[in-house]
Amino acid sequence: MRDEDVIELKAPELTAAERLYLPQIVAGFRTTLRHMFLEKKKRDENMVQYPDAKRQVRIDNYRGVHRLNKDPDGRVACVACFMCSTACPAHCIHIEAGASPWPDREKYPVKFDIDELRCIYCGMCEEACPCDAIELTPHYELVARTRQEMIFDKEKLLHVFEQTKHDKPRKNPAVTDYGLTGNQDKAVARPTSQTKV
Amino acid sequence: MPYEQILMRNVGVKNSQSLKVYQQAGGYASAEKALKMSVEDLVEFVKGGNVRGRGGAGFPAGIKWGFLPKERETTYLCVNADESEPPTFCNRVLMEHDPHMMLEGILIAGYATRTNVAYIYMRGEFTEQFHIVQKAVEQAYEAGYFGTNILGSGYDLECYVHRGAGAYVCGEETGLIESLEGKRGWPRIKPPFPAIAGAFGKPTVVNNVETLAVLPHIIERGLDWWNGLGTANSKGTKMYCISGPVNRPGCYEAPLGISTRELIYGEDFGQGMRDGMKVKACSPGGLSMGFLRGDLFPENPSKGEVDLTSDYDELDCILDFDDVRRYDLLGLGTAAAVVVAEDTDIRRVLTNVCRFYALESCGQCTQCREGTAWMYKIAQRIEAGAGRSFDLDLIEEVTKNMGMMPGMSICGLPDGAAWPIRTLVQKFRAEFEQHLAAQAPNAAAERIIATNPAAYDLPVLQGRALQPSGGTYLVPKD
Amino acid sequence: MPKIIIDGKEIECRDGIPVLQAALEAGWDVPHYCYHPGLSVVASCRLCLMEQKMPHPQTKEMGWAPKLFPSCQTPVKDGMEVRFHSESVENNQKHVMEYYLLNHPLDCPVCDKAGECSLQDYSEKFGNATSRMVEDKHKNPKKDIGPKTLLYQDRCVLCTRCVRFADEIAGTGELAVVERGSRGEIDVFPGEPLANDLQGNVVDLCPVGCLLDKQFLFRQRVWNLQTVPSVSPADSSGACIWIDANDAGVHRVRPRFNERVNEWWISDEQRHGFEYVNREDRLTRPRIRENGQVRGASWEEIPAHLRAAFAGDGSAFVISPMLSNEEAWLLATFARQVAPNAVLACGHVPVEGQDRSFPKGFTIRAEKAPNRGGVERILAHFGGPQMSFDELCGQAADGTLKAVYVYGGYPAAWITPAQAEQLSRLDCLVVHDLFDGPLTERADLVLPAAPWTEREGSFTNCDGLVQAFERARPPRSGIKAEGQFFQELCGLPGLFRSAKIRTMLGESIADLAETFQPRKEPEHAH
Amino acid sequence: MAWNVVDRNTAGDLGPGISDAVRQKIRGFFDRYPTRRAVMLPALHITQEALGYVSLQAMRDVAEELEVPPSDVLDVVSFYTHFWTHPRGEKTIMVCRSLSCELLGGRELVEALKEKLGIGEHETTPDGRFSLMTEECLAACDHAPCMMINEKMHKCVRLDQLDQLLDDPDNDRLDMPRSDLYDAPGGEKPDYAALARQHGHHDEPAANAEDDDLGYTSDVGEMKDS
Repeated sequence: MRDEDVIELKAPELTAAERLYLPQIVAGFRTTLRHMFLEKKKRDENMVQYPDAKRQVRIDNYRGVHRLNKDPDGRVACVACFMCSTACPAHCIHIEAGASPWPDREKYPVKFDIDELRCIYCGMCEEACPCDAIELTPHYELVARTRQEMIFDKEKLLHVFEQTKHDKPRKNPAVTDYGLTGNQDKAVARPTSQTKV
Repeated sequence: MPYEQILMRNVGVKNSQSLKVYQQAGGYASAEKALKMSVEDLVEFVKGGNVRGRGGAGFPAGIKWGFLPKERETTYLCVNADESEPPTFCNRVLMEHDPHMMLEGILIAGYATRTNVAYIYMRGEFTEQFHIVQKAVEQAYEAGYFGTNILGSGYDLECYVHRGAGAYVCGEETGLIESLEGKRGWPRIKPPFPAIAGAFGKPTVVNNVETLAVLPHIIERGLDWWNGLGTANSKGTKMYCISGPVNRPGCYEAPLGISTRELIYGEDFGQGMRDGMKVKACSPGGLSMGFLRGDLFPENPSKGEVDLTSDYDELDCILDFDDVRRYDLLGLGTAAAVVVAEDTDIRRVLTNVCRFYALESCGQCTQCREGTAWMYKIAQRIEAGAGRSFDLDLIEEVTKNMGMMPGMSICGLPDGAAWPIRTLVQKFRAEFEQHLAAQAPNAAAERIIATNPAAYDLPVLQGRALQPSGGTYLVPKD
Repeated sequence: MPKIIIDGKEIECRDGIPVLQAALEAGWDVPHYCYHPGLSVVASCRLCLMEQKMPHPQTKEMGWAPKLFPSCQTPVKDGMEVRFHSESVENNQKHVMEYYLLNHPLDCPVCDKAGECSLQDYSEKFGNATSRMVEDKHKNPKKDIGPKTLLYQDRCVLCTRCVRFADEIAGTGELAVVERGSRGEIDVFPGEPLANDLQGNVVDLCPVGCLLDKQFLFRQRVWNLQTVPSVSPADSSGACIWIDANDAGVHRVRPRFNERVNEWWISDEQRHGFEYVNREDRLTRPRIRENGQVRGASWEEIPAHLRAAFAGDGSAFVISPMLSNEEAWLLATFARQVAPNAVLACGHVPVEGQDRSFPKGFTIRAEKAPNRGGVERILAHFGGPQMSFDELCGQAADGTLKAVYVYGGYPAAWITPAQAEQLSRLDCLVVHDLFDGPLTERADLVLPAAPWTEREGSFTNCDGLVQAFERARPPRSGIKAEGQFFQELCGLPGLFRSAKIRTMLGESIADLAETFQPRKEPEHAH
Repeated sequence: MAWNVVDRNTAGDLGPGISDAVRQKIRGFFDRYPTRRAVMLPALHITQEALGYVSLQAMRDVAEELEVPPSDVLDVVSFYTHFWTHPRGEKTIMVCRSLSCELLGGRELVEALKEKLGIGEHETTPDGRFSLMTEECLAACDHAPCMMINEKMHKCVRLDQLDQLLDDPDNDRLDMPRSDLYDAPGGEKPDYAALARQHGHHDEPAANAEDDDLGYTSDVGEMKDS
């Protein structure tokens, strides 16, 4: 760091009136107070009687609980590339990879855990996923009795997909070079010596 | 015949392959003469004749011999009879009709280079020729032209025929040496040059069949005769080949310096095109040298001046070692011309040329291995009616990177691939563009999606299928 | 030392090396695939091309030659001037990188090489983001080419490093290029798999993810690993290695350049033989036998116990060749402190067959312990009664010895039942080892040991070369690393630091004080 | 491993090996060259003459004779186009497809042959009589289009002569003194028809016979699945 980068700040000298802090308190509460006393109509419109009523969320980009998508054959679409766990700022994704049991893919997640309590729902995992296997759903009601219950494993995350796929259908990713992850022509992803060139 | 047939004097003579016929025409007299000379005198003599190699590169044979280290124990002579350059067949004619001329040349060259073992590396496709040459070698052994103490001179030379098995790249001298050593024919990096460390790590000379066949005649008739033939820098006679839809395809001997037009239309040569067609394109020196525009194009009004920027007839190109370069050709090559008639689709020519190099690339250097196969794929797509105008730019750019200058790769194959492909695309661009304009709209995009769905995601295809993309890496030189 | 000018900057370089090597050593990042200093030069990748100043053929004026030269094939010559940053050089790099990506699958997400792949790095630095090829890519099958290695032909860039390695270094020649041109592939002869004892090196040599190690396959992404320099304990050669580890354990061992021992290579047992450090059944807490009952003990009570047990006559210490110089010295110091007449014995030295040498000089040692030389040197320094381990067992059986401290630390079961039986007759048997075995069952005190990945120190190899290794992982919970424990036994304060102990040790044994540092070698597109 | 991996640890059927006479003949070439390895191409030619193709076992045998690893023989066999790694028919038709021949009908000739024989490149007819392959240039451009049947060159082949040519029993007979230097010893000859019937690659459709097929440089591709 160079000297010119350093900015020295001096505490401002306050007058007696300022030291009362009353105007600041009023200014700080202005929005709250305005809603309390003035904008009743607007308040009624915006208020939702949760949990009897629920707020509409935008399904496309609301970031609620995660799900692990399945490919058309019902297998987990994840290829265990660790991109999500690498991108995750909260370090809440734990993956163990293994050799896949299917002939057209080589790698798949043996273990895939997300600690929903550590998660900050930033959506970076979804951005990072090269095969659109991990997605955040619009479901935000997420409760459990123990911390352990809040660590979602692969089965649970796949189950979330089953539950939410009608609300938010899975995106259909393009053919990738690392195995089938969507509705593609299998010949493309399953090279043999015959389909060379 | 206005041109004296020297190398081909026995072609057409009955039993011309036999030692008897060859000897009747004065055969092996030069070898006897040469064996009486000292080695140094012989090398100097051949240097004086400026015999430029007939294999394609045109490197003077005498100078090549001069690179051999003075102190050497073993030397090998490899005869390059791996004539794989389409459409070349002059070595085949020589070996088929007059194998002893080559053998005499081997004896002279072997003596001049103090070689004791000579290998004739003959391509695998030569089957009949193999039997002829092998019989001739056996006859020569019997007559004492090979073996120990040849003609009482105290000089020993063993000569073996080694058969290849089908690889164009084995015609490159170091590829040939690798193949001779029993490996895949991957050309070697140079230095060391074969003259220093060639076959089996020993000094080696690699000479073309025709180059060797010339030697007996120079010794017989002398340097003045030889230097009196041909043009300033290109001495002697050459076996020209012409093939394609001409009236009289074949191999004809003439002094260096005839024009392409003469080769196609001359009475002694091709005798014009079949059915009076016009020439669209002509590759005058073997495929690798590049293409000339034919007389389908308008005649150049300023005769003698070469204007490569306009679409003029280029058949005036003189076939010697220098003039070809003015017409943007790589070199004289093997002086084997192939003529493309006016009714041939130029896209088909491009595909054929690209396929040849894609298939024959040895796969060692990256740009040759990947570039040739890539261009073949592009050429196929263009031929199938799914080209983009950008493809032409792309081919041009790739060829420039592959073979813009010699030395970008281990051997000359990518240069040889770049030249015909680039000259085709450059000189016949108008025709390619006509085809592109005639093809179905969006054909390119459909074809690409059909063959490679994975490519659909590429930015080039997303709404910009027919536009150039990516741009060029090569900054145009001013 | 010749001086050459690269990109206008004069550098001094070693004699007889190629320009590429000189540039890499001077800090230039020149892309290259086929070149490797340990292998012959083939100059086929055409990525390291450079411009060179040459005299003009006619005017003899020095100028940049129009053609490019492969820098891997051009030896340095005093006064030569080359450049890697020019239009034509960069053009060539861009084009060649594009060729490489034409048929290379973009399966980086599942490729184990991702993160340390030079194709990725070079593409980013020298290449272009998009491919202009829209046709189908070549597809090739994956091949199981050996018991330990997989070949993903799709990803191959045909640099032929692996083929040259098998021919030149291993001398077995299992690998070959088959077919030609763009259909070229690396392959083995069917039924003749890649199974020589150095084959793991082809995985390191491969600049892309074509050759993969089955042991490391899918195990970790490399960016999650921490790399630590170490020395292999698998044999007495002292091969330098890198240990790649993270919280989940040790995952991989790779060779570290060392011009005096292993150059760029390690053997397969050095590479793959680390798996025991991750075993779940390792000993993790001290155990003590009191009145016939075994109970867990705390580390705090052990020193006093040992002092009491070994104070008398007839005590002996077995110092294993698996221990570092520092640890051996501390243990011997402690032995002399508590019992000046105690027997010091070098532990069991496992030997398998004969030393095996490969064509270019790489040797696999028969002696499968890293530090016999160092331990013997230290024992010689301390003097006093000494005997071999076999003799010690014999004396234990006939009652001459009363208390014996045995340090094991071997990766596998090492003691014969007969020896264990002999040692079990002692009054006090202390066993410091990694795993339960015949000896720990009979021991009065069992101490859990830490493998070399969890310790630091130095080994003295079979040629007397002292080399330091660092700690890759903290000792497993419950274990006190040997250095720290022995230091406390000796009554030295503070935390164990091998360098500090090495200095102290050097005051009495000078030749063990200096460790050998191999030359720093640039990354060769590993 | 569940996903698709070609296993190279085991070999499967290696095919026939070479006879002692062939070994003897190969050894006869040793004193022509300073190294044994240089005998590779002659050895493979002789082996192919004797067996009809170069089997995996033959590659191992040749490797043993030349004192090289078998992978080096595989390397060489796959590099050159003339060596077959699976059995072929009695007569191998080699059609030129370089520019001169193509301009005068070489492409049509290949298509006609494929149709007539009902096979693709590097395949054999069910009766084991013919195998088909293409070659880049046969150096007979003055007689385009040309093709070879075994060793015999047929020049200026016209499509209407094709039937007659294929039916001619002497279509591969050379009218010249042959040298047996590269022949199998003692006229050793495989039972081509039986071999081809057994292993002929006629029943499968041409693998990826699209126009973007580079053609095989050798037929190692087929070996991959064996």
